[in-house]
Amino acid sequence: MGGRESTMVLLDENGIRCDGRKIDEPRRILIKAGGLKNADGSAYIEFGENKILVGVYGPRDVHPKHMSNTDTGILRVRYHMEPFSVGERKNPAPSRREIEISKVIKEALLPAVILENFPRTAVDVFIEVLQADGGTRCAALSAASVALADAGIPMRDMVAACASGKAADTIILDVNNEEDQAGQADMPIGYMPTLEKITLLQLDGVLNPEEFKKCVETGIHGCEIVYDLQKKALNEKYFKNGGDK
Amino acid sequence: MGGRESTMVLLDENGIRCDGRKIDEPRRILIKAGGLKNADGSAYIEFGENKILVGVYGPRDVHPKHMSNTDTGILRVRYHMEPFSVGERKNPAPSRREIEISKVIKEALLPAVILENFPRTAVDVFIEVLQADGGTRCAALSAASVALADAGIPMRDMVAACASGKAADTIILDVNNEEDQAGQADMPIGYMPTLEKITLLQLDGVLNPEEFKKCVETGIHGCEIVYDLQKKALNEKYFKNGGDK
Amino acid sequence: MGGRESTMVLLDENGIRCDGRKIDEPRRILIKAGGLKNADGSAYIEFGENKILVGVYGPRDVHPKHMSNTDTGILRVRYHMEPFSVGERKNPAPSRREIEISKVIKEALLPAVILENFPRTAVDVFIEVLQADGGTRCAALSAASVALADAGIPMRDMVAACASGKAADTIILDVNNEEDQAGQADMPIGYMPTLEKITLLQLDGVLNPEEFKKCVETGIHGCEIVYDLQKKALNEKYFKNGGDK
Amino acid sequence: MTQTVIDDLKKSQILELLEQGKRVDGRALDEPRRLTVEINAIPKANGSARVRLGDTEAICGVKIQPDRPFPDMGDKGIFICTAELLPLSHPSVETGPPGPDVIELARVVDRGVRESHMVDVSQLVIQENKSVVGVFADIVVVDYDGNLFDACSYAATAAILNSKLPKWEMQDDIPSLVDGAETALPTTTIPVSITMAKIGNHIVVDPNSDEWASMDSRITITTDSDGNIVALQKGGKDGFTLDEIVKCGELSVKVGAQIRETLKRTGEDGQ
Amino acid sequence: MTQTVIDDLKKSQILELLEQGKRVDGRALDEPRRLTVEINAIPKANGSARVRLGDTEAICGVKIQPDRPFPDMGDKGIFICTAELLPLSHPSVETGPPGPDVIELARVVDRGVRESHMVDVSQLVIQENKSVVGVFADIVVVDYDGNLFDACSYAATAAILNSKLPKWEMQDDIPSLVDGAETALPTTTIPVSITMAKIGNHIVVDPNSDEWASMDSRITITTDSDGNIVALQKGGKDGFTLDEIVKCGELSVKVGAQIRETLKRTGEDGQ
Amino acid sequence: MTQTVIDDLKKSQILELLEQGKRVDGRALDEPRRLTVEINAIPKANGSARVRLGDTEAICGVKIQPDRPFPDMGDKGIFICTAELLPLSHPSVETGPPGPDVIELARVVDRGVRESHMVDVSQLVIQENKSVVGVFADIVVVDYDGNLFDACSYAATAAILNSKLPKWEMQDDIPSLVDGAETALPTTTIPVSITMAKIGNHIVVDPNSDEWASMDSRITITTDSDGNIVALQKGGKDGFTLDEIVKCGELSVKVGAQIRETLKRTGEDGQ
Repeated sequence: MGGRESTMVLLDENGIRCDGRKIDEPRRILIKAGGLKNADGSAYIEFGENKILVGVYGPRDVHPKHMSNTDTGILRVRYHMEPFSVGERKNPAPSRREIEISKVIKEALLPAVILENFPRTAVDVFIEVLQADGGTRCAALSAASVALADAGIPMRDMVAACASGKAADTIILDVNNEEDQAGQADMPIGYMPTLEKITLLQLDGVLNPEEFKKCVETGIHGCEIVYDLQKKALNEKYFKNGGDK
Repeated sequence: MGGRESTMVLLDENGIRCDGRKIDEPRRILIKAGGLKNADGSAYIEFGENKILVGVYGPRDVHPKHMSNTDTGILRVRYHMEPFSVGERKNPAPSRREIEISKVIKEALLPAVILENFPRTAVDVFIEVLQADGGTRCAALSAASVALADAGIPMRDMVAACASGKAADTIILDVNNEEDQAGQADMPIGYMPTLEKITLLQLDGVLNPEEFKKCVETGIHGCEIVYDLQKKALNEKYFKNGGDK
Repeated sequence: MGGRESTMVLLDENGIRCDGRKIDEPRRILIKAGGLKNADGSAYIEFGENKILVGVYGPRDVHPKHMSNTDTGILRVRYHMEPFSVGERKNPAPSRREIEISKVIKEALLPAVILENFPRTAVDVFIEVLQADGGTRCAALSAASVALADAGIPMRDMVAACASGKAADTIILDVNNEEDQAGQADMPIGYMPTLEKITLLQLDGVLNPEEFKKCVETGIHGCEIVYDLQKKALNEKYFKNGGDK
Repeated sequence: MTQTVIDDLKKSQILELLEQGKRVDGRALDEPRRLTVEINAIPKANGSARVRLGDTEAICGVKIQPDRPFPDMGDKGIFICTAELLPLSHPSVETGPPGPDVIELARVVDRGVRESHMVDVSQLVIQENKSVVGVFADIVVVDYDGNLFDACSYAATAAILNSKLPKWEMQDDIPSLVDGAETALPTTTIPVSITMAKIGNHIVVDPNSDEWASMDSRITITTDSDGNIVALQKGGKDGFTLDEIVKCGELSVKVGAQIRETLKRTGEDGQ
Repeated sequence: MTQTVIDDLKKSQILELLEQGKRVDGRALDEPRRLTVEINAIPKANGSARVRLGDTEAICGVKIQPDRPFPDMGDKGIFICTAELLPLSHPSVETGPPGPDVIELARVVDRGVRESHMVDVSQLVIQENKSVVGVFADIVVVDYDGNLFDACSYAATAAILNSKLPKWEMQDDIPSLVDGAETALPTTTIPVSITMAKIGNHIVVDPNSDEWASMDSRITITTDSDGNIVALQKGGKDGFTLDEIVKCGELSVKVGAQIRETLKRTGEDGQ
Repeated sequence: MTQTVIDDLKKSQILELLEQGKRVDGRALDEPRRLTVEINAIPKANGSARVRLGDTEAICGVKIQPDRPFPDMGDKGIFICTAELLPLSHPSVETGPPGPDVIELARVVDRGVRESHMVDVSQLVIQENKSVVGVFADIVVVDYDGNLFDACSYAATAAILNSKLPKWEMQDDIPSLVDGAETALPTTTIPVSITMAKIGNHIVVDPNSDEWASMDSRITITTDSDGNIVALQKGGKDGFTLDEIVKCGELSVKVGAQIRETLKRTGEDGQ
């Protein structure tokens, strides 16, 4: 939470949020499987004003070799923001924030991907944030799952992700940028709906134990909405359009 | 072109330039083959106020090995400016400009050097700009050719280099620092006079198509002047002085 | 010498220094062998207000392998200051000063350690300056010797270290931070008392030849005091307490 | 690090014990290791603490100095917390720039303290928009036996609780130190992070290095003095069920309260 | 990259076709690939374009913000153009600091736009010597099929043509945004770069990735709206004759005019 | 570098000769190699010198420009000396950031000049606390035959002795160059560093590259014009006895006086 005081009304008397949504309503979500020519798998997501492109390569040889694992394939994730993706132009060097998010997303995907049959190889997930608007890590994780599926990587389940949070003393779904800046809590969640497992969970903000539980439940609800859209995107590419990549 | 307006008269009514030269006259050029004790080959050039030292090592083993090529020798070039070589002290870290010029000079030398008989090895060309005065890349390229010859690297031809350009609406030979800053175009050219091949060509500035052609021709003329001095320098070392290195 | 003028009285009429010491009196010294659980050997020193922790690993395999030596073990030393160890918070990146001191301490330890029987391996000495107060390199070197002995590395002798210097036109022992800043000379000395060999010697300041000799002798005297405390520390760990690590 | 045969054996043994409700070092599943705190270990710093959690040891030194405010944050001081794994702390630690693990460590510790609003940055303004006080809590790990998150967090919290705030006044547009006007660094709460590992289906509090190497996933939850949850970070290669998360939340409040008592006592001793 | 057996075979095939005046993808030698431009692909940027040249795809986002002028350049705004090859664009792209190829790419694209004086930096002064407007055109390549020079250049040009310039006024010595006072970013010309590869003795316009891997040398020539040549860069391991250079100059004017029409249309649509 | 068989043979030969009081190149043990100094080798710099010590060659260029003073040092100008080993100087030199050897070289040369107070920084103030003159003596090594410490030190000293100091005056709070008001850079003494190698039990002055590769330890001692010792650095894998140190001190005064004469002459010629 940025801790900036704000005069913005985050929730009006009718339970309507600053961007017109209800408290349990996610922003507009568009997911597309495929799209890139060279990548083995790819996906594009628009999640509110977030625009994120993900490309997947692998399983492929690892260089340098000593970073490979003789027992299993490894997953590598890079989360990267374009200089023009944020309000003030971002310095092109990778920030500590980007390195941490890369790791958190990797560990959110690890429970889903099955790499045991690909020893000595790596699957590389490259996440490119073209435009950021609060909640990039969830949008990125959701798109990464679709891109991994598009690349034909075997998976136990897909990871769907959505943030919940607290603003105006209310637990809300899918925190937007204003709510993240001026609100009371932001909790990104990654979830495998079929396996019922939370694979990404972070929290910045202040929640009492009841709010905490409600916040996790609200986020899971959002993940289930996203999950349907992920499946629809893959469906559209592989079945509606006859399966051409 | 720096785009700085200037009150300097670049060309007077008699066709004389700000440093007293005629439009098709290069600056004072001094080339010396050899000079360094440890390097396998070396050369020193003074081109106007430019002072550049070049040392060549190789063909020699490549470290790390995976950068070598099993089919042919490789050429590596480093163009580097000393902190004291320019007006304001240069930061010692390699600039993007130096990295680009290194690449451009490498690709200007590649058509000349014959490395096919030296697989798995590298020839290293180290260019040190001791004093810069406009046109360093051409002076450096000319000296590098001599240093390569001095090192006994087989070559199809030598690459001679000189810039042409435009100032006061006139195509001129060998743009100096003032003309580069205040002039209208700068076109460095590298040329193999015997093989009649242009191996380096860049342009910053504005030229119409006729001026463009004239500019290239003017530059080639300059290269031919430099070529004679390159041969003279090698001659002096290897024949006049009895061939001792 | 920082060259800062100072109104501080470095030596009063009774030959007493700004911190109450006599001219040939070192600061309070506390040395402890061992202390760290994971390190193969360790030591802790308090030397005046300096607080330094040293951990030793090895002999152990060297990565990358090409840095190892097939004839002998190698010694690697890293001298590192914590951000909170100095007056103004230190930037965490290693400074050129730290790199130089690492090298100087390494070369001060090399005459003492016997690595010939451990080809292809490295002994790593990690020096952590927790609090600095002038004379860290001497304190660090003294502690490193004890940590090496604690790790069971064979040694010809231990290196003891202490600085001498000049302040108020007098040769003094164990220059403190104020005397280093405002004084006339600082001469860190590392010495193997049994082998009578000086293994570290530096000087910043101005000494005439007689002062120079006296300064070295004074420093050696300090090293002998430190040497006794080093042996006492090892004694305490290995004999008084029954030899448990 | 690749799982070795030894690690696999160790994990089997740890799991087997956990099935019987036991841990390798005899602790209860919700029992943290012994915590010892030495305050003012670095007297020249504005505050400091040397913390031992079992055999994991971390030192935090707090430096307080005038700084420029961040843009648009001219009415607030600066608080920054860093963490570094010193190479003497474990044979596998390499020198050089920090890797993702250490970057995550530093950021999680920083967020835990920051999100609790422990340091009252609104009281750290020398002149609005011009000069503020910067509080830098730098942590180094000197011995490793698992669970760095909590050891570093406790080191930072203890050091902050015992920090003295110098006073500066603007003079000729430059912040100038006012001698003898030191006060306690203003704090509002005591954040406590509790890290739990999931090994098989078991949740253990404060995993030691063997448990750390054997865990499937982990979660670090920070609570404040009011029993609120203020920060959380999940990690590791597996996930948690909703029930497990709720249980971890409860554990973090309960165990956190015990740890908070220990940390609070150092503050009272120190001041 | 080392030439592989496959590459050698491909090159033979490409050369054989060229001897018959044909290209692998059926284009005429002086025919660029299909260019599609999506403007305002990044609505939060001040200008943006997503460009597809054949199967090479690049996105440019323009950020416009107050900045300090360069020393001795207090009467001019700042224009900087960067280019980055994203690792998802091709399996061979590595993360990490840019290598010489990418540095050359960025500098050549930057010079093409800069030397044409497309962006009128003299109109980008907020207060002389104190505060100016900085225009940053950052380009990322998301899919690779050869000829990045032109794809990146078109992305930058299209994004600039469609950029809105906010207005700032000095207030208390700080540039302050004036709401609702946006205008089009002032431009003077439309630079177009044309890259040509020499394969054997043949010159082809807009080489795709197979042609790129097979070429002996290349040349990138940028022309402005008046048909002047404003920037040029030769590359590759072979040279050009004078006649070839002159021919490339002519091609760059001719083909550049076609491309300019496409780019100009995006500007008119966008504004 | 690993000692090779050739190096071992060379060392035996060098030692054998030393037992007879001789050196490989015929010099006496306390005899430095021939020193030649070309001043103003870089006319556009404010001062410069190209120095050859035997076959070791170094160039120093001095740049003098306005700078901000260091904090708390507002009444003094800045003097910084750097050294770089160019890759053309020896086949083993690698490009990239400097290693510990080169960092030590630069720092030892810098300290030698700095501790002698050669450059009178108190005369390099444009406006106290605001603007001072920075003197940057950057040294590059272009040919290597051992003993870089002394070659670099002599290059710096000769360049400084022959440097011209421009004059600046504050105008509108910015230092502005006063044309035609150049003076000699104010210096107070001529520091001379003498490097000695210990090979076996023999001390030799100014070791060449073969002696450098064979030495057990080394010492660099800098003296000033008054015969004082002002800086010292021991290096290498062995130690010195007290007697050896005292002897090295005496040698540094004696041989230093000879070298000082040579350097002084360049100053007189130059000015």
